[in-house]
Amino acid sequence: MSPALRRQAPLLATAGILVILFATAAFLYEGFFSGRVVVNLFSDNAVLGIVAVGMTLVIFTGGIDLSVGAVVGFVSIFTAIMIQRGYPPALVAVAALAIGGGLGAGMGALIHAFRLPAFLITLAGMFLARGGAFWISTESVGIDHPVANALSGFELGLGPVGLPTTALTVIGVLALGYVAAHHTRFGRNLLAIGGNENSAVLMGLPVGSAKVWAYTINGALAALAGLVATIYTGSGNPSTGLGLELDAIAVVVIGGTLLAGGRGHMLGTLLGLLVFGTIQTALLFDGRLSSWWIRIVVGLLLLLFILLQRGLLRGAARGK
Amino acid sequence: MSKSKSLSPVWWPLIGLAVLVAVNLALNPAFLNVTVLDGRLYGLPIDILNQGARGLVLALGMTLVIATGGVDLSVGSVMAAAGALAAVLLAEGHGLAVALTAGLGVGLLAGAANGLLVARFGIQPIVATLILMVVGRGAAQLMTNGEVVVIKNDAFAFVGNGTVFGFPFAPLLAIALFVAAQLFLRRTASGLFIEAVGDNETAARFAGLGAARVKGLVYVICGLCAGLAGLMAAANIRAADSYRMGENMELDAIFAVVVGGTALTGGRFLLLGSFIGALLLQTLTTTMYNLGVPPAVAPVPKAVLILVVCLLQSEHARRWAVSLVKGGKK
Amino acid sequence: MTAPSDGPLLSLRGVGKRFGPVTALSNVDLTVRAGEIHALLGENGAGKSTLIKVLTGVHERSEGEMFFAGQAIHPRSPKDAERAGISTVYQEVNLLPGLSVAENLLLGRQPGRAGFVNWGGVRRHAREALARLGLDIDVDAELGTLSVALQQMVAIARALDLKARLLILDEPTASLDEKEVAELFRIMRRLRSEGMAMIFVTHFLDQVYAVTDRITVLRNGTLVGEYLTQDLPRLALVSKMIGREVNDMAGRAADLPPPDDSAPAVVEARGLERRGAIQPIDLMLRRGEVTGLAGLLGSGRTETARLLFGIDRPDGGEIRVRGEAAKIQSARDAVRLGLAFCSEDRKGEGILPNLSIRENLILALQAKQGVWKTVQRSEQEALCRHYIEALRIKTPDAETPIKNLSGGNQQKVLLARWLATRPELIILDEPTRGIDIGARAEIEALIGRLRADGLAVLLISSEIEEIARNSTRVVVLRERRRTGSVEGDAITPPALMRAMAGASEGGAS
Amino acid sequence: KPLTVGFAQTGAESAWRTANTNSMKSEAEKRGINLKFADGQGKQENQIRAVRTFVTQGVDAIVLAPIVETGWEPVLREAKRAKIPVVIMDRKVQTSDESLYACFIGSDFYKEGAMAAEWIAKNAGSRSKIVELQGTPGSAAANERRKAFADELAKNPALKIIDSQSGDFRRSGGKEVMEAFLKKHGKDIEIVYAHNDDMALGAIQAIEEAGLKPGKDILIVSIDAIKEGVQAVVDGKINAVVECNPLFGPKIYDTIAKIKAGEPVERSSYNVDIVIDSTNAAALIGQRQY
Ligand SMILES: Nc1ncnc2c1ncn2[C@@H]1O[C@H](COP(=O)(O)OP(=O)(O)OP(=O)(O)O)[C@@H](O)[C@H]1O
Ligand SMILES: Nc1ncnc2c1ncn2[C@@H]1O[C@H](COP(=O)(O)OP(=O)(O)OP(=O)(O)O)[C@@H](O)[C@H]1O
Ligand SMILES: [Mg+2]
Ligand SMILES: [Mg+2]
Repeated sequence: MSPALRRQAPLLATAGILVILFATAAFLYEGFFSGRVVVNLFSDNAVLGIVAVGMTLVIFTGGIDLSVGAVVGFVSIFTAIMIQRGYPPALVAVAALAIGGGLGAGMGALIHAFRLPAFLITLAGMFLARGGAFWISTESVGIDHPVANALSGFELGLGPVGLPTTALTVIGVLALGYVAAHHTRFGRNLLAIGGNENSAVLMGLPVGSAKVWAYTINGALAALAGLVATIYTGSGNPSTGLGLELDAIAVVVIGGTLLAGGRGHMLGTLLGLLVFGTIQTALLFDGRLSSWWIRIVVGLLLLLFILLQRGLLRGAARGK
Repeated sequence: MSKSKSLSPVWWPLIGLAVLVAVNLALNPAFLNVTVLDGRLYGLPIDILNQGARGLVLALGMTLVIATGGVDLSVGSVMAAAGALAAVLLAEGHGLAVALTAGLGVGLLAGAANGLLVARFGIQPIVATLILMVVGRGAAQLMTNGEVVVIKNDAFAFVGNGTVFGFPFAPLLAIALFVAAQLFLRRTASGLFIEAVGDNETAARFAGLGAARVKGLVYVICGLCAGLAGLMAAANIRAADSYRMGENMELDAIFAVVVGGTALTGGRFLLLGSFIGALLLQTLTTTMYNLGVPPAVAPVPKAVLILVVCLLQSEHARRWAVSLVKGGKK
Repeated sequence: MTAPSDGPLLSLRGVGKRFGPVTALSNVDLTVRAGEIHALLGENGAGKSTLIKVLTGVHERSEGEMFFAGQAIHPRSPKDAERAGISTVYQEVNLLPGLSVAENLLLGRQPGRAGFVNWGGVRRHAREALARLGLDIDVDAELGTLSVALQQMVAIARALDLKARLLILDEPTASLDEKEVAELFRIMRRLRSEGMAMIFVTHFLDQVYAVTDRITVLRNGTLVGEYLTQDLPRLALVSKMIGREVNDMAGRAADLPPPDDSAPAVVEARGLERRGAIQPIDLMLRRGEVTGLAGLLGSGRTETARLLFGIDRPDGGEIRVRGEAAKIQSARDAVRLGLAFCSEDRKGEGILPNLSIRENLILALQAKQGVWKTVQRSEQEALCRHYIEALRIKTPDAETPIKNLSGGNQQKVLLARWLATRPELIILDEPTRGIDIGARAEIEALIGRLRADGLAVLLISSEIEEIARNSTRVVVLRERRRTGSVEGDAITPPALMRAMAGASEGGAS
Repeated sequence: KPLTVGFAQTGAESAWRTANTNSMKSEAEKRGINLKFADGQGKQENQIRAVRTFVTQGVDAIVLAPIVETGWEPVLREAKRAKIPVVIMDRKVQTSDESLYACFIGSDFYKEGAMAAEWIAKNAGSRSKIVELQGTPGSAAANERRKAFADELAKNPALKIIDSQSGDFRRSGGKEVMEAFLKKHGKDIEIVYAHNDDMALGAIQAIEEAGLKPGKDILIVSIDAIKEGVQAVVDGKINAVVECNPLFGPKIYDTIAKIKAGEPVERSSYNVDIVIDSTNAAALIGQRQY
C-alpha cells in the first residue's frame, strides 16, 4: 500500500463498515433502502452534524468543548423568545451566532492565555449556557413567524426526494468544514497544534490565534445548530441538546479523529455521523426492542463497529 | 527563598472550599453546626460528607484512570448496574454477602471490559468507556425491568446510612479507601508506574513496564470503585433507581479530579486534590439547596466556582493578576 | 546577496537567562557576521540551546540586548524571529509525527492563495526541498514512520527552505551519518558563499574544523571567548570547553581484548527476522565483548535492536538467552531476562518529561523488580547521587523534572537508568548522541568497564570511529541484511566504511 | 393484515413511565397489533426522528407522548401529508392547526398540581409552611405541577412556600434536598409538596433520619400514586398522593380503532385522576398494578 493510501486507511475502513451496516439494515428492514431514509439521516442528525464539525476542529487542537449542547439549548430558547417579542428573525439569528461565537472566543482565550484545562472551562461554559437558557424560560416556546415557517417548510426538490433546510445546512457546513480543515492553512495549523503545541510554536505557527478561532468557530457553529434545531421543530426549548456534546465527541472519535489531537479527518466526522444515524434509524425500523434493549444493542453495535474498524486497520498495517 | 517551590496545587481547591464555607457561614451562621441526635452526629457538614461519599469513591478510581491519560465515562452506568443487581438479589431473598459481592463483581467486570478495550485493543478511552456507559445503563434497567427496586435489608442499608460511634459509615469508608490507596500507591512503586504510563507510555514500555497491564488495572480499580459507589447509592436511599442512579456522576468525578490538580493529559496525580475536589463539589450542591438558588439557574454558581478555582490554579492567571495590580498602582 | 556593508549581522550583548533559581545564562556576548559559519560550543548544559531559544523568542531573556541587521530585536515568539529572517533547527526534532513529510516541511507557509492550501504545490515544493538535500523520501509518508535521522533531515530541509539571513542549527548532525553530514556541509558551504550567516552547534570536533570559521565557547552559562577556528587547536578548544585537560580520543581503546569465541553468549539470535524490517540475521552477543552494529542510515540497526528487546515481534527465528530458548514478547520480558536497551529516540522512547530525574532513573530497575519489591527511597537517592556524580549529570538536584535538563544530560540519566538494572546485555543505540566530548570519553570508558566486568554490549552508532574504538567485533548491516562482520584488529574505520558501503566484503562471516 | 402502530415514548425515566409503556405493549399484544416502539431517551430530537421514521415506514397510526408542548408542527404536518393519524398521549401539544393530530388522550399535570394544593388547603389545619420538591427543571410535569400549585396557593394566603428546590424527580434528589431543608428551616417545615412519589419517598428517609415522623410532624403530599407511594399512604407516612394514571393502552387502541373505522372521536379526553389519602388508600392498594 502506498503511504498516501495508508494514511487514508482509517477512513476507508470506516466507510467500508458503514456500507456493510447500511446494507445489512436494508436487507433486514423493508423500505430502509430509500432516498428518504438517506435524506432523513441528514435532516434528523443536522444539529448533531453541525456541532460535530465544530467539535472536530477543536479536537484537532487537542482541546474539547463540552458547552456545545447547552449553547444549542440557549440559542433555541433565545431565538424563540426574541422572535415572539417581535424582533426580526435575521437580527435574532445574527445575535445568536454572535453570542455563540463570543462564548467560544471567551473560553478559547481563557484556555490559551492562562493555560487552563479545556475540559473544565467548557464545562463552566456548559453550566453558564444551560443556566442562562432556563433563566430565559423553563418551558418550550412555539414560534409562529412567516420567515421561520418558510424556512422550516422549505425543501430543495431532488427528483423523488426533497432536501429540507436542515439537511441543506448540515451538508453545507460539512463541506465548508472539510475545506477549512484540509484545504486551508488555518485547518492545518489546528492539526499541528494538536500534534504538539510546543513544536507548533517552534515552527512559528500562530498558535494562540488559531486556538481561539477554533473555539470561536465551534461556538458559532453550536449557535447555528441551535438555530437549525429551532427551525427543525418550529419552537424554542431550553433543554434541547442535553448530552449532545458527548454524542458529538463520539461521532468525531468514531470517525477516526484522535481525541488527543493532531490526527483526524473531517470526512471521518461525516462517516461517524452516518454510522450513528444509521444505527439509530435501523433500531427505529425494527421497533421491537424495549428501552433497555435499545441501549444495550446500540452499545454493542458501536462496539462491533469499533472492533471491526480496529481489526481492519491492524490487518492493513500488518500487510503493508 | 526559592520561589520555584510554589504552593502545592492542592491548596487551590482547598482555598475554593474555604471560600465556599465562608460564604455559607456568612449567610447562615449555623452552617457548620453539628449536634448529636439519637446517638448520631447530625448537621449539614455530616450531610455533605454522607452525600459526598459516593463522589469521593468515584473520584478515587477516576484519578488513577486519568493519571494514565485515560478517562472513564461509564462509572455512572456501572453504579446503576451494580446497585440494581444488588437490589434485585436482595429482593429475591439473597443475603447481604451475595448482594455486596455481586455489586462489586459488576464493577470488576465492567472495569475489566473497559481495560480490555483500552489497553488490549488500543481503543480511545472515551469511546471504549462510552460503550459501557450506554450498555451499562441498559443492563441496569433490564435487571430491574425499568422499575425502582426497593431494598428492605437493614444490614445492606448500613453501607449507605449506617453510623460507627455516631459517625456516618459511608464517608468513613471513603476516607479509609483514600488513605489505603495513598499508602499503597506511594509506598509501593504502583504510583510511579501509573504516572510513568501517563507521562510517556512508549518510554514506560521501553523501560520494561507492562504498560498495558497498568492501564488495564486502573480501569478495573475504577470499575470496582464505581461498583462500590453504586452499592452506597442504593443503600443510601434503600432503593435502586436504574434510570437515574449515577446520572452525570462521571462528569462530577472528572470534575473533582481535574479541579484537584490532576491533568487530563495524564502523568502526575494528586489523590488528596481529588478528595478535596469531590468535597468541594458536594459542598457546592448543598450550598445551593441551603441558599435557595432557584433550580433553573443552579448551574451558574457551579460555573463560577469552576472558573475561580481554575484561575487560582493557573500560574499564568496569577502572574497576570499580579501584573494588573502592580500596573494599577503606578 | 550581501549584508549591510559593515557591522555584524547579529550581535548579542550581556544576555542572561534565569529559570527560577537556575541561572542558565549570564552576561553572554555573541557576534555573528554575514557569510560565516559560527560554531557555538560547550559542554552539556553549558547553555547553548538556551541561548538559541532566547535569540528566537522561545524564552524571554532576563537581561541583555540583541541586535540583528543593525536593529535591536525583541522577539516574543519563533514567529517573530522567522519574520526577521532567522531560521532555526532546534535540538530535539520539533516536527509533527502525525502529519505527512510534505506538510511538516511547509506548515505555516504552504503555497496557495488567500489562506487556502494548494496540495499539488505543497508536494512539488516539498519534493524539491528534499531533493536539494539529496534525499529521496516519499513526501506523503507520515513523518512518524521515519527514523530519527530522516526526521532530522526533514527538519533541516524545512529550515533551509525559509530563505533566511541567519540559519541556526542546534546539533543537527547528532543523529546523521557521514553521508548526510557531508551533504549538509556541502549545502552549508554553498549558503555561506551566498552570504548567509549560520550558527552551528555540535559536539563533534571534526565537524567544527571541517566547516566553521569562528567559534564561541560557553561554559556554565558564561562566555569563555570567541576564536577563529583556524587559530584554535583541538586540545585547546577542548580544555576551553570543559575547563580541564582531556586526552583527545584516537585509535582503539588500549585494553581491548581479542575476540574470544569461547566466551559464553548472553544472547544469541538465529535467523531472527521481521518482514519489512530486517532479513534473517544471526547474532552472538558474548560476555566481555562489545559487538558493534555498523551500517548506514536505515540499514536496520535499530530494528534489529528492537527485535532483540521484544519491542517488535519477529516473524521468524529464535532468541536464546544464556543458552536457553527465550520468549521475549515485550520489553518487560527482556528487562527481566537481564537485557537493557537505551533507545536512540530520547524524547519519544526515553524520558518521562514531567517526572523527576530520580523517578526516571529508577524506573527500569523498579520495573525489573516489580511493584511489590519497592526500591527504598534511601536506595533511590543513593543511586541518584552515585550516577549524578559518576556521569557528571548537571542538575540542581535529583527532584528536578528531567525535561528541564539539557539534552545531553537527559541522555546521561537514561544511561544511568539502564546501568542501575545491572544488566547482562546492554544495547546502546547511539549512546553518545548529543553528548559533549568530555562526557563522551567518560561513556566510552564506561563501555570499556562494562565489558571488563563481563557484560555483553551491543553498540550501535553512526559514528564509525566510535564503533571502531570500542568494539571487539563488528557486524555490518546493509539494506536490512547482515552483509559481513569484522573482528579484532581488522576493525578500522576505512574497513568498516568499505563494508558498509558494499565496496567489498570486509572479513569473513 | 394486522394494524401497525408506531409509538414514540419519551423514555424510561420513571416507574410511572415504565408502567405506561408496559400498558401500551401488553395491550397491543393482546389485540394482535404490531407495535413499533421508540424510546426518546428524554430528548425531543429523538422523538421527532422516531415519528419521521414511522412516517417513512408507512405505519397505520402513530402514538406520540410528547416530552415538551411545542415544536411538533413540522413533523405532524409530515404525518398528515402521509395521511397517518396521530394520537397525542399523556400531555398536550401546541399547534396552530388543530387538524394536525387526531385527538389527545392524557393526564392533566396542571390539574394534579391543583388537586394537591386543594387537598392541603382542606386538610392542613393550622399548618401553613410548605417546602416544595420540584421535578427536573424544564420538564413539563415539573412546570405544570409547580404552576398549578402556586396558582392555587394564591387563593389561600394562609399557606406559603418557604423553600423550593429541584430533586430532579429522583429519590436521592428528594432525600438530599430534604436533608438540606431540614438543616436550614428546622421545625419550621410543616408540609412537603413533592412533584412525584420518588422524591417524597426520599424525603421521608431524610425526615426519619432527622428524628421526625413523616406524615405526623410533617404533612407530605405528592403526585403519581405508584404502588410504593400508596403503600406509604397506607402506612401513614405520606398523607395524600394525587393519582396520575399511566395505563393508557386500552383507551388508546380503542380510539385508534375508531379512527380507522372512520368513526368520530373525542378531541381531547383525560384519564380520571383521584386523590388517594388515608380514607381510601387501604381499599385501593390491592389493585395497584405498578
Ligand atoms: N525550562 C528550564 N527550566 C529550568 N532549567 C532549565 C530549563 N531549560 C534549560 N535549563 C537549564 O539550563 C542549562 C542550560 O541548558 P541548555 O539546554 O541550554 O544546554 P546545552 O548547552 O544546549 O546542552 P546540550 O549540549 O546538552 O544540549 C541546563 O543546566 C538546564 O538544566
Ligand atoms: N531512505 C529511507 N526512506 C524512507 N524510510 C526510511 C529510509 N531509511 C530508513 N527509513 C525508515 O526509517 C526507519 C528506521 O530504520 P532503522 O531503524 O532500521 O535504521 P537504522 O539503521 O537504525 O538507522 P538510524 O538508527 O541511523 O536511524 C525504518 O522504519 C525505515 O522504514
Ligand atoms: Mg542543547
Ligand atoms: Mg537507529
